[in-house]
Amino acid sequence: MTINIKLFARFREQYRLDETEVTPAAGDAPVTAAALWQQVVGEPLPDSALVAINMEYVAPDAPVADGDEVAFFPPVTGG
Amino acid sequence: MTINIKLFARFREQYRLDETEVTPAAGDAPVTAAALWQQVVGEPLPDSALVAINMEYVAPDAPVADGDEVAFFPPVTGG
Amino acid sequence: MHVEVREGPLSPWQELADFEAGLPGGKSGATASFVGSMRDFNEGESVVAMFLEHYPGMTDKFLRRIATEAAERWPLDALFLVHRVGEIRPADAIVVIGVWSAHRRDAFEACRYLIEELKSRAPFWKRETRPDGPHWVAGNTPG
Amino acid sequence: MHVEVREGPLSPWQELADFEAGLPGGKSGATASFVGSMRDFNEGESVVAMFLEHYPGMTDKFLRRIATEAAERWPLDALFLVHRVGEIRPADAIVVIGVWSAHRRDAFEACRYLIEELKSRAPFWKRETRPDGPHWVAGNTPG
Repeated sequence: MTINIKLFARFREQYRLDETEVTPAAGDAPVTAAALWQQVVGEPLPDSALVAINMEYVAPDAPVADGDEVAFFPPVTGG
Repeated sequence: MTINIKLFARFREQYRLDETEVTPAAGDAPVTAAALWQQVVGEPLPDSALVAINMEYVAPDAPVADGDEVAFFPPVTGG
Repeated sequence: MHVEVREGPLSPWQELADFEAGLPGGKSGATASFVGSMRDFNEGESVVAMFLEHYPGMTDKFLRRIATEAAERWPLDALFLVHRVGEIRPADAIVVIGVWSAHRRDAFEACRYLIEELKSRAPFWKRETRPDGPHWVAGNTPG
Repeated sequence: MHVEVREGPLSPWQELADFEAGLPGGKSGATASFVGSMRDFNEGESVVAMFLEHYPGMTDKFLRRIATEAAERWPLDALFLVHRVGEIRPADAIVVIGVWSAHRRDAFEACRYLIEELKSRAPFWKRETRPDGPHWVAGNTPG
């Protein structure tokens, strides 16, 4: 199972990570977006983080599936 | 005492009156805008009528003074 | 602040652009605008022409007052308000309002305030020409 | 309906005029618009430049979704929404929204809905350049 991870804006700079592929750690529990963040970044997902799977907003504990694109980003500031 | 009366839009057409000068009927009571309408038009002021004295909105029972311009018009429909 | 009662054509977007070109740039983060245009139908009937009557003197005074009130009530950087009178044709702009502010809430609220005050209290009256003749419009719909 | 994420200049009034020229005239009585522009200050500090990052794919999809939602929720005749990305200079327009409807309440509410949804949820991030260097803007103010 391979997941494509993307970080944007301040997260990308702070964690020095733009985009990466990750294979979730083996285990019985369903793989969640927040668990992938912990695995890739090495610390818990910030409370303010927004999460999208395949370009749709999801909750941090949403399950991910093989081939998904999982994006993490700070609060948005457009407009 | 001379008052300048103006009617606008539907009122002007309906009562065939654009602008006129009127001397209020003699009496002890203060002269009101509504009383002037009754005197000039010969019927009570319609409930929906708007009244302005010297280009400021007033209530129909507002007193008028010598030289005032008193305007009567239907609900407004600009914009 | 520009407030005008105009007998003659109105090009809302061009005039908003021209007015904005005269403002100091970089100050206003938010601009809310409203354009009211003549529809070619009303209450299910086609409207082929319109005449907009006003009360010279009072109309201008009233528009200036609501513009001043809006500028007192909200922190605005600039305000543009032009309303036409006289002969209007279908699809013509009748009124244009533009409000510049640092913040969008203030811009939106002031713009909405201006058009609601104008629609409910400014001395303008529309006489529509429909296929069966002229009709005074009875009243504006609430906002 | 025109929805666009654009890397390049934006002339809000000209583009609203051009878009409107392609609509059938006489249908829409009310047009509400909003223009968001870059201010040359933020939190009391001067801002000399800005970079607007987005999430290619998701940003466009999100803007199309809120435009579709607005068109389902209010009876609209037309909708125009362009948001810039990339390098922005002070006083530049960042976003322009125009909503055409028969009635002003629908036009205002849909326009306000679009900018509030965009500000709170559309994947854009502003990095401001201030005299002491670049800063990611922390969050938008509520509308």
